[in-house]
Amino acid sequence: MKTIKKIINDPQNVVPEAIDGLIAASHGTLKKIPGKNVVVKTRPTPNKVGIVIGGGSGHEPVAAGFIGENLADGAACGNVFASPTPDIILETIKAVNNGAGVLNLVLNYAGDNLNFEIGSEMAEAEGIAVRSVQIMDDVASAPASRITDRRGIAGYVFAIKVAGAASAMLGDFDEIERVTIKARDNIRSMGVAISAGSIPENGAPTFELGDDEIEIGMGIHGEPGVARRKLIPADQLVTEMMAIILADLPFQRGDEVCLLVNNLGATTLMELFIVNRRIRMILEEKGIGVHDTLVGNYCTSLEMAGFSISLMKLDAELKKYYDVPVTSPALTRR
Amino acid sequence: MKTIKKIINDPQNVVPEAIDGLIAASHGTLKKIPGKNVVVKTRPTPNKVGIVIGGGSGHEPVAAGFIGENLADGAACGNVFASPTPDIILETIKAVNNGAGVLNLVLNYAGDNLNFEIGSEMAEAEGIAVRSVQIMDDVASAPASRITDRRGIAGYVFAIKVAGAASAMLGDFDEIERVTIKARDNIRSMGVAISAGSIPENGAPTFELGDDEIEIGMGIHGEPGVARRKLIPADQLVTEMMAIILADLPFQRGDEVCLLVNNLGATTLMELFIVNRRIRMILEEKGIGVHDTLVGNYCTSLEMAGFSISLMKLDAELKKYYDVPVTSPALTRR
Amino acid sequence: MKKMELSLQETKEMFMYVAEQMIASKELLTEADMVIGDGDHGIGMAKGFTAVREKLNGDEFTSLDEICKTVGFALMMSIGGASGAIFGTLYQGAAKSLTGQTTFTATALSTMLESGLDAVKVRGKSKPGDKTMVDALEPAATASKACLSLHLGEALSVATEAARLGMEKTKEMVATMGRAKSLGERSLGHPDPGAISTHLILNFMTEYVKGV
Amino acid sequence: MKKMELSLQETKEMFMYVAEQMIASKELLTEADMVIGDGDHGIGMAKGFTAVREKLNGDEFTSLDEICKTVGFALMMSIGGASGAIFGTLYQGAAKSLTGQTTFTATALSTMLESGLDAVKVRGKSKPGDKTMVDALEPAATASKACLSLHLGEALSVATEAARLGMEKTKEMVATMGRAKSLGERSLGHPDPGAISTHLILNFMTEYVKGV
Ligand SMILES: Nc1ncnc2c1ncn2[C@@H]1O[C@H](COP(=O)(O)OP(=O)(O)O)[C@@H](O)[C@H]1O
Ligand SMILES: Nc1ncnc2c1ncn2[C@@H]1O[C@H](COP(=O)(O)OP(=O)(O)O)[C@@H](O)[C@H]1O
Ligand SMILES: [Mg+2]
Ligand SMILES: [Mg+2]
Ligand SMILES: [Mg+2]
Ligand SMILES: [Mg+2]
Repeated sequence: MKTIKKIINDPQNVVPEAIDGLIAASHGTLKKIPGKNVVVKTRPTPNKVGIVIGGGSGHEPVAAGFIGENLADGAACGNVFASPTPDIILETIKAVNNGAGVLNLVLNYAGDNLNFEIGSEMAEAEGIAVRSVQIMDDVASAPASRITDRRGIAGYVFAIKVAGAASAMLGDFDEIERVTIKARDNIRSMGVAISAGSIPENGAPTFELGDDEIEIGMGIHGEPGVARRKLIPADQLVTEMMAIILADLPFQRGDEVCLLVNNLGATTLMELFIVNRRIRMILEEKGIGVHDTLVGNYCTSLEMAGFSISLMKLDAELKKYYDVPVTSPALTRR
Repeated sequence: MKTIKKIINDPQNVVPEAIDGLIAASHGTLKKIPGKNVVVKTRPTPNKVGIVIGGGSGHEPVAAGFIGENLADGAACGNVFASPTPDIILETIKAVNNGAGVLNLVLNYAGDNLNFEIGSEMAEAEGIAVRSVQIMDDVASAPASRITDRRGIAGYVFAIKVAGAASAMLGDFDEIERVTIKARDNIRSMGVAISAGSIPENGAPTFELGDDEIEIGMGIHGEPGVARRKLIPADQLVTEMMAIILADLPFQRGDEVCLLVNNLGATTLMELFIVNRRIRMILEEKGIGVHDTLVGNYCTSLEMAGFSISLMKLDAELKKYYDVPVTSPALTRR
Repeated sequence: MKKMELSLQETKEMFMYVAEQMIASKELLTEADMVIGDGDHGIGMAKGFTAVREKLNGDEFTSLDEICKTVGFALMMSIGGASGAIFGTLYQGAAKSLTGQTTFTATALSTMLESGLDAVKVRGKSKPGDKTMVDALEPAATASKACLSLHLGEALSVATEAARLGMEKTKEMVATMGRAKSLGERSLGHPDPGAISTHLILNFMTEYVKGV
Repeated sequence: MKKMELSLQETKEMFMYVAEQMIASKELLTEADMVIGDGDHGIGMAKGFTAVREKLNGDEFTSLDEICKTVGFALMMSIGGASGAIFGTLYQGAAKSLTGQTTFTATALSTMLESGLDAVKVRGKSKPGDKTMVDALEPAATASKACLSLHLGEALSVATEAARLGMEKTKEMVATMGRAKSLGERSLGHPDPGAISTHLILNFMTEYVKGV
């Protein structure tokens, strides 16, 4: 088993050290709860429903990179590809609660669900109002009939953006939750991978692919997708992916969407732009408008080579929240 | 020779297709000159000295990603790792010229220098005032005594940011050139790599490194650096790199700098943050303040695994221009 | 050597022994999770039982439920991932029904497995056949109910064998819970990593008791 | 077959032949540039001479300088990188001193190499010993001056051999120009890719003339 090289110190310490580095790069806007892998805003907004994000590490800049103005308020960070433990989640909820309660955005994995559930129960026992919305955008992970079995992947970023804005603009917890769920229900994503990343503590690739193979529907932890195939030209690949994504919601002529072409890690921006080119050709053909496009490293899978496509269908309400300017380490948008 | 997988169509078309994808993602702010690999602003600023950037492709988001408000006005894009040809440079200069002349920011490579020189001469023959500033920030590429032999690498981004702001705020070409040269002279960078990228048209890695080796001082085209060594812990590596960078200008106690921790491609953001953590410890110890930090994919080398560190020493004037808000596909900063 | 029961101190030592052995099983569990999950189960269990060892070592206990609570809390707050919550819940659930007890008997074993299983099912919303650790835990709990009059070592042997058979059966199941579920059919033929851990834990308890 | 000179049409055909052969040398040049540069010299030359072939094919010419200008422009506007500018300049420089000439003789060859060399040195700020194509071109130009009275094929043979020796000598030089310069000492022992191309171009010209 070939060990993949990393620029790290002790593999056991990658998460807290990376958090230190993120905090340092935030120039005073973010801070860490001492001794815990919890990142929160330095200057919280009073009386706002707090938005907590988080999950396993290794998806940088998700999650902590999206803490900022009109985005999330805090992130509970687990070890690489492992959900945070309930005590970390509890600490995050407590730190983010300004009296108005806390909304967790949770990627829909067994580990994250379970730990967020336990952490939230602990917070509720301390008198904090806590709710959770599960993100389940990966169309490759289960059929539409079992939508609650679907994994959460890069579409998370859109959900964070809408929830962050809604929590900043709306006072009512029910309303914030409703808007967040509406965003969640309008996001669809799918990824592919051509080579694996490796967990620092393991050192070995999380999966093996042949020299000419591609995994269609790959998840952000290397979970297998719908098919393993021979690599095909980008245009053909994107056409196949878009057919699956568009049919799922379904997205229809006249719809307007936000588009995220997300790097799973090691893919070049050049390739992502080639992918974006084809996506836009297809959307144009289908009569689907694109309101905004993000291209780059948003929800990675360590140094996996591959990408995912996420679409969020907008209505006037979602657009209003999506368009709110944001500032954070990973996303600044005016 | 193992072919590296890419998500592309015809390897001959990667550059124009990637440009199409970038333009599509810009939502009307950028456009392409038909038939040429030239990207310019859709709405140019009248009477402003135009800032032209460019060079070989494969360093995305450099160059075209930095066209935008208070940044560059146009980019001349070559093939992968090959400088643009004089006709492309000429077209870019002509498109960007609004009557006040054009300043080229050129990475200091034989090919870029020669082609920009020829392209500029052609533009001058058409009556356009053209000047060029060479970026030569890579301390690993030549000793300080032969500073004009040094390669330009990720520090380019700082030069673009200062030049863009200066061209927006100053009318006088001499002054804009002076400020840009001042920025250039205060930037120092150095990179390391642990694995190679591959040029789409070749398919093979641009260099070979042993399973436990690191190249110290690696350039952005895979040019060898100062030493090839066994991989060491991140903290030790950063300490060695910073010693070389800091001694070069030299940066001194009381200085204030901008810091860029740049991904050469396939390195995880987690690793970059671990690197940033150590950089900040060192700078703190040396009494050097950090005004702003960028961490991420700014000037890549296809899917090379590795990173570079760039520092720009600020004075009041450089800080003023650096702090001007910018909007572009690759960098939005308020 | 036949022992009817363990003292509090011996029970603590038993969990210390289990912790050591689980830490030593890291590779085996990693490989099992590589095949049908995300490959972190070994890391998680090793991390969890390292925390268990530390917590048990540092504390004095006056009842079985305190020991179980400590084990459960240590697992839950150190592993992360599904198994932290699930195995943590197992011991925390067990603790609830052992309040104040000071000797670990075949009856206590059965109580522990039963109420641990109940807690896991509630927390995990999992049922037998989902290809999880429940498929090893439930047969062990059921078997232990028939062993109340046996020596502790014998009861543990029976429960361990039941867990092993349950774990083996997970090979024939298609995952529907946890990360392995996205594998669907591809998980066929491979045992569930959490079921392997469940069998191993019981097996190491048996080894300790037989060796006393 | 001995030929004193080439007609315009034959000169064009000669460059067409050179273009074909340079395109076919892609791998060899790529490998040379892999060792001491960035590995794109083969791609660049293949691209450049593909453009040359296209441009030559599509046009009628009335003098040598038109042919040279076309070759130079095609190289310069298609390759990118140092070699596009340098080899483009070589032919554009050559064109300047061949104005109006209609036959390619040993004298024209010498004129072409001389004034091409001068242009390259000005543009590239390079001198012999810098480990560039100049180290192959300068000896070829010098040698050609002694061959004015020879048949074109013989003159080309001499110039080609001089270029080859110059190219071989670049192995002993440390690069100071271009991307290879950051290699410093590591470039020792390997020939300069642009010098290889210079020798190849002359060699293919010779092959064409000898084969006519
Ligand atoms: N809902 C659940 N109920 C019971 N056991 C579960 C559940 N979800 C997961 N598990 C168990 O957890 C194991 C996986 O643990 P681990 O690999 O450590 O966590 P993760 O799945 O988060 O990577 C599975 O093999 C399964 O036995
Ligand atoms: N200043 C110069 N003068 C003369 N020749 C040069 C100069 N710079 C580079 N060359 C030639 O160009 C060759 C490199 O060409 P190529 O690999 O195509 O371009 P690049 O160096 O931009 O990758 C070198 O081998 C050298 O012979
Ligand atoms: Mg996991
Ligand atoms: Mg080159
Ligand atoms: Mg797992
Ligand atoms: Mg080259």
